[in-house]
Amino acid sequence: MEMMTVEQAIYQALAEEMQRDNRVIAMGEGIATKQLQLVEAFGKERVRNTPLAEAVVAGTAVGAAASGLRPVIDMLFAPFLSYAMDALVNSAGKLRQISGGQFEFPLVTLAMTGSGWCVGGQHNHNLEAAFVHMPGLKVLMPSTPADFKGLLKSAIRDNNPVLLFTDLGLLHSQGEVPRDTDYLVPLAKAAIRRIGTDVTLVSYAKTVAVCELAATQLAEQGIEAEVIDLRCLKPLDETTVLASVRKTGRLVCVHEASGLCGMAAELSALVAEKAFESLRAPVMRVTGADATPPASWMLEQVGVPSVQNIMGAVIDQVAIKTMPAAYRLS
Amino acid sequence: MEMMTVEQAIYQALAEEMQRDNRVIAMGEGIATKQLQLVEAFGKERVRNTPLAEAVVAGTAVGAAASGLRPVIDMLFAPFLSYAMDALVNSAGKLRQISGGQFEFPLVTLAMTGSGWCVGGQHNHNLEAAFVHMPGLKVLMPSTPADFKGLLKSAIRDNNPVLLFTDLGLLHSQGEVPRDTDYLVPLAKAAIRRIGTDVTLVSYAKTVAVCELAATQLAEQGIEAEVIDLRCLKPLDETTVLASVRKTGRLVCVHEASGLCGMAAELSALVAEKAFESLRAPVMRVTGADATPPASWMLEQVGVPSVQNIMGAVIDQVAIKTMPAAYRLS
Amino acid sequence: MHTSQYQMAEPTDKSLQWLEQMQLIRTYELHLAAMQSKGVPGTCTSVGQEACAVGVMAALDKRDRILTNHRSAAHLLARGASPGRLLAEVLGRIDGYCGGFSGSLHISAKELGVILTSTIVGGELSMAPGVALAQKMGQGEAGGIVTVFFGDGAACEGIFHEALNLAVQWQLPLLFVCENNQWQAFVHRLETMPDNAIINWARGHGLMVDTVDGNDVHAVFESATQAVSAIRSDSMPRFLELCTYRQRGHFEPDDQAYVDRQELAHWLERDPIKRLCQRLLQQGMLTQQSLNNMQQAIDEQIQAAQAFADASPWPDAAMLTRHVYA
Amino acid sequence: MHTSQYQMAEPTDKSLQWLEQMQLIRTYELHLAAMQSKGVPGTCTSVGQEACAVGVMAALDKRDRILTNHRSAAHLLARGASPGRLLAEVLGRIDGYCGGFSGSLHISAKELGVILTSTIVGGELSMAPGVALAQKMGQGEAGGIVTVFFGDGAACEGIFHEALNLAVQWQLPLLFVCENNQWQAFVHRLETMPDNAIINWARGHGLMVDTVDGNDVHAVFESATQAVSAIRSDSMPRFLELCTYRQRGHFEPDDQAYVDRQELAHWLERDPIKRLCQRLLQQGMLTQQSLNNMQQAIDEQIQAAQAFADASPWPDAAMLTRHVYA
Ligand SMILES: Cc1ncc(C[n+]2csc(CCOP(=O)(O)OP(=O)(O)O)c2C)c(N)n1
Ligand SMILES: Cc1ncc(C[n+]2csc(CCOP(=O)(O)OP(=O)(O)O)c2C)c(N)n1
Ligand SMILES: [Mg+2]
Ligand SMILES: [Mg+2]
Repeated sequence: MEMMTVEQAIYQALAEEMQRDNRVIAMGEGIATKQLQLVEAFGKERVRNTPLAEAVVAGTAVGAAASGLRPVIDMLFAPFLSYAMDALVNSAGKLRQISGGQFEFPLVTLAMTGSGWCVGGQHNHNLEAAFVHMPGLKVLMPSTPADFKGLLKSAIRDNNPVLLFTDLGLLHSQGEVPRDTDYLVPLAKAAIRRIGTDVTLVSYAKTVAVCELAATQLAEQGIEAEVIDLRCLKPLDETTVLASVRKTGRLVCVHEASGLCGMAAELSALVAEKAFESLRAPVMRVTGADATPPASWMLEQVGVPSVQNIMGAVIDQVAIKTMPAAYRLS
Repeated sequence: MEMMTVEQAIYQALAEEMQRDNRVIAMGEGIATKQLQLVEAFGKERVRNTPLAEAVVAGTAVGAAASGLRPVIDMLFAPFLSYAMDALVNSAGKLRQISGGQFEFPLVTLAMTGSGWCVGGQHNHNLEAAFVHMPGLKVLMPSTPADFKGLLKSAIRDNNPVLLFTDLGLLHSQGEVPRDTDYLVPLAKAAIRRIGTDVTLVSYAKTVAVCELAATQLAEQGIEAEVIDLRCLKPLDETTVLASVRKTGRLVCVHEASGLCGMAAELSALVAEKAFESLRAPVMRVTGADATPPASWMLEQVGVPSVQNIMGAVIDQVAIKTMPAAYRLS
Repeated sequence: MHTSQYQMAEPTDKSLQWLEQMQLIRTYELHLAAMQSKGVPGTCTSVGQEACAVGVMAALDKRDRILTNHRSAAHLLARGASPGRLLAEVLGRIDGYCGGFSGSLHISAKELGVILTSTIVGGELSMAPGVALAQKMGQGEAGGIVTVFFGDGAACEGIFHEALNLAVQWQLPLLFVCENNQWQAFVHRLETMPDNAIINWARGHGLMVDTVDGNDVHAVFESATQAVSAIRSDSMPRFLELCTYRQRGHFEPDDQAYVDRQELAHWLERDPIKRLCQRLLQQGMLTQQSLNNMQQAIDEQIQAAQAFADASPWPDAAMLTRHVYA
Repeated sequence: MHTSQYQMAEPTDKSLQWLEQMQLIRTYELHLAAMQSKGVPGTCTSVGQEACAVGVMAALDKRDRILTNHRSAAHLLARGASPGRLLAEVLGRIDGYCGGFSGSLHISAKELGVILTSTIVGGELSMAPGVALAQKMGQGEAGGIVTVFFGDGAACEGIFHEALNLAVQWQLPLLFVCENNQWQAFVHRLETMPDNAIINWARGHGLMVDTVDGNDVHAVFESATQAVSAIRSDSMPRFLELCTYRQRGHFEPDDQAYVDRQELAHWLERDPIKRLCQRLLQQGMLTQQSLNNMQQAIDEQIQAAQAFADASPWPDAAMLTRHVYA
């Protein structure tokens, strides 16, 4: 184990995979300037600065992936993906199926998002759910340096297009990371961060820690919250979520992205379909507003899920006395 | 009233609004070729063919909207919006809030999508939920010629960016349309297409008719389904949906788009949050697969929600005997 | 405008083979257009543009890879695709090149080197540099190059410039082939760009460019051969504009009501097959009889192809979610 | 390279006024950079590019509208923005031009005609033709034109070409101003495009173009004035490339470790403020004393601005969902 930041874990994973497999290449606006150690180790052919042209950078990655390379592209901030949508959604996500399985797209797209840097809504926009909605893609949004390393390595070895979103607020956060160059965290496997019996909190990225804090304070009030860190939003680890809700009977979904058609909606619908009979209370969502993320520090602070919001939702749930109709009927 | 197709209703609405307000302009690849009557009535300055350059066409509409015009742009097929994401999402959707309210964006974007034409996944991709997830936009997806007319007219008069999706399967379908040049269907108001007491079917676009068929057949089995046509997906008419579910106690959400983080997920989550106590059974989703829409006629047919799927979901729901945990607790 | 200096230097068999390919393409496309009335899904035909496909493909090797777009049948057939498997694909049957999932608009045939076809205008341009990069980095067959076909409309998309700039900057072995057929769906080229825009735009990127009579298969072959061998030797991209004409509508069925009759007549005069036939007849390489025989064989081939496609089963419902992931 | 022929023809007061504006911009930017250590959010400064903003703005009227990007402070200040309101915006306070919602990266000030600022590189280019179209169709002030500022990096985005082509095709009263400051965040221009690429690309679109020494305010003014009056008279777009240099890092704080010291030194020699001062001192239009006085007044203005911004309240939480819809 080694202490490092999320940023360091990302580049350690990338360096290890580039070492292991010379088909792995890295491209991005400034990646060869900022990651000099990669350039030194692997040369300018495999670590490429690009023009400001996200559409062709992503498209090039798609074409290269289908042709035997394994590109990792750094798209900087998530809203810049708006220029890369055709390449990612229409090409990488669809052309395997459209071609009847003729191509594979081993391609990883990195992008940053989230509050904490006061950069405003054209740099900070949590778009993960929009990509979860698109066919053929996988979507990661880890919360710890170790997971960033292990998931990114798995993503690079995966033969499908994977998006990995880095929550800005986590970029410089520290944690223990295994030194193992084969340390892989499997895709589609959630992590239970805290075991509890009364309510399940499901989250990912920066707000996992907020849920853990809320859980600690709830424990003081005698409410034991289970905290699940999805890490991988697609494919979704339904098993872990459903097992927890079947145990606790209550679900609160937490994320910074807008709620409308977001991951929390998906989780709520999943549980309503598959674990309805376990529910003791309405599923609640604690999410960002259906609005543009603000730059102002003060607004950024109040706009994201807080310990108070989460606790409030849980306490409301636990207090609910209304009997569902299913009871009245029986 | 006048019988006309959805396509005719769209262009009648556009013509009436262009007549009424000379700030309304229309742009698109081929619109001036195909809608000769518009060119004749309003001239080539207001009805513009564009180069194949969706990014700048949408951006131009955004810039023009902020500067006093009221553009309507025809982007042809929904997947082509992938080139217009920056203009629509980062500019039209966000710049009002980012600027502290300095600008308005009265702008309508037309796009077609949906099965029925065997055009495959790069022409047929139901993207409405992705736009519902984005701040500052409004999203329409009507099912009848009258609604196309009335909603498009409202959209053109609205001071916000509105996307109107036309389900390909409806383009040539006929219906009665009011002649009134002030016939407006309000945004954010769902339509109840059939009244029922046992289950609520919520849908929009082409699958509304499928729900109505299913409801007819369910009635023969003694199950009275209420059918709600959302028409406007954002802002969502929560009141109508919740009132219906509070009455029926059961909800089945139906759409052709993928389920993951789709509108059905949002509706399920909404009801789980706000009408949980009314639910007699799990909320069910009948949606397209998390996969690329196929071109093959046969696959297209089996890939979309059918009367059988919908009836199956309802019958399963009605049959459910498992008591929710809330019952066991009390 | 580069006009062919070709007189008699070409070996007979090549010219005849090209004629046969062009006839096959035309016959296939007209067959599909005629099938519209029988409920076959609409298609974008390449009638009038056969010389572009055949001339460029003749300059390429088996080891080369090709990207194309919605108007791909000519490219596929010129590359040796089976008309039966193409028709099966258009009809959505399992024996199609993509198992029926693609339909006509985005047919790839990896076995023929025709890969990553996209019907998003400009999609092929976005991916082509990546294929060429993989080639350059040792992933393709040794010495191979990459060719991307696209239209004059695609040249209006920003991705055109992004791809050109990247190819130049990264010195990619990539041949850009713009089939300027004067039309961009329902809009004429002159309504969307200045005259000569495409070649001027390409030139602005500082690579070697050529404008060629796209209705003269020999001219196309000659220019493409030069470009291809230059790319093979220095791994730098090249750009060809092939001036041609879309003789039928954008997407069948299409009444072409919006098409200027004079312009159409002008281009029909310059029909690539007619011109090639005339040349070969004049030169005595072809007789009316051998031409008739050729056409008859092709007609039979298309009939057989249709029978093959009709006999091919529909895909199973399970295909809806097959191949979502690798 | 267009070098200014300006000798003494300009009225004294204009040159001095420009100097003052350039000094104000620089002082404001250096103040912000210094504030980094005090926790002020990072910014993209325009240090070294002051002559571009001041020279072009001097050629424009109040009725004209301007679009800009992430590096906008110079444009805003040259257009008369209040340093206090700008600082308040950067600090996220309600007296900022956007009520604190924007922060530094996308400040619009409609009252000054600076509209639709986007920090998505190329976003301003996508919207500018629409503003110009509205102008042309009678929605702006009579006779007004539109100017869009963007960087050399933005010229690599496809939208650059789409915007140029549309402006040419639709004959829009739009002035494209590319501030080629040699850098695209952490990548040097020469790593992403051929030398002279920008002007060649623009020329390919067939509009009138000029390349100007962007560190010479008189040269910029002269060229911009010509372009603006031409646009006013024929409503056709024009293109200017202003060659300049980003003297500080991309986004404060930035140690510029990746910057070639010789290149930086070369451009510091050609600093636009230094050159203007020298010229004015030589010509006797300025004395060291008056320069000191000017600087002192500006320092006081910035101090007052900071005090104003500090005193401005934080926005209320309700603003999170205000202005989502009109
Ligand atoms: C991004 C995008 N916009 C629009 C379309 C609809 N469309 C399909 S082909 C076509 C015309 C393309 O013109 P060109 O590139 O010249 O190719 P051609 O059809 O003439 O071969 C259009 C507008 C599309 N498929 N993709
Ligand atoms: C689409 C997009 N890609 C990347 C960025 C990140 N970014 C912000 S400014 C910048 C450099 C832009 O270079 P240029 O256009 O030359 O403007 P300059 O910063 O030099 O003024 C980059 C890469 C962005 N904001 N938007
Ligand atoms: Mg064309
Ligand atoms: Mg720059």
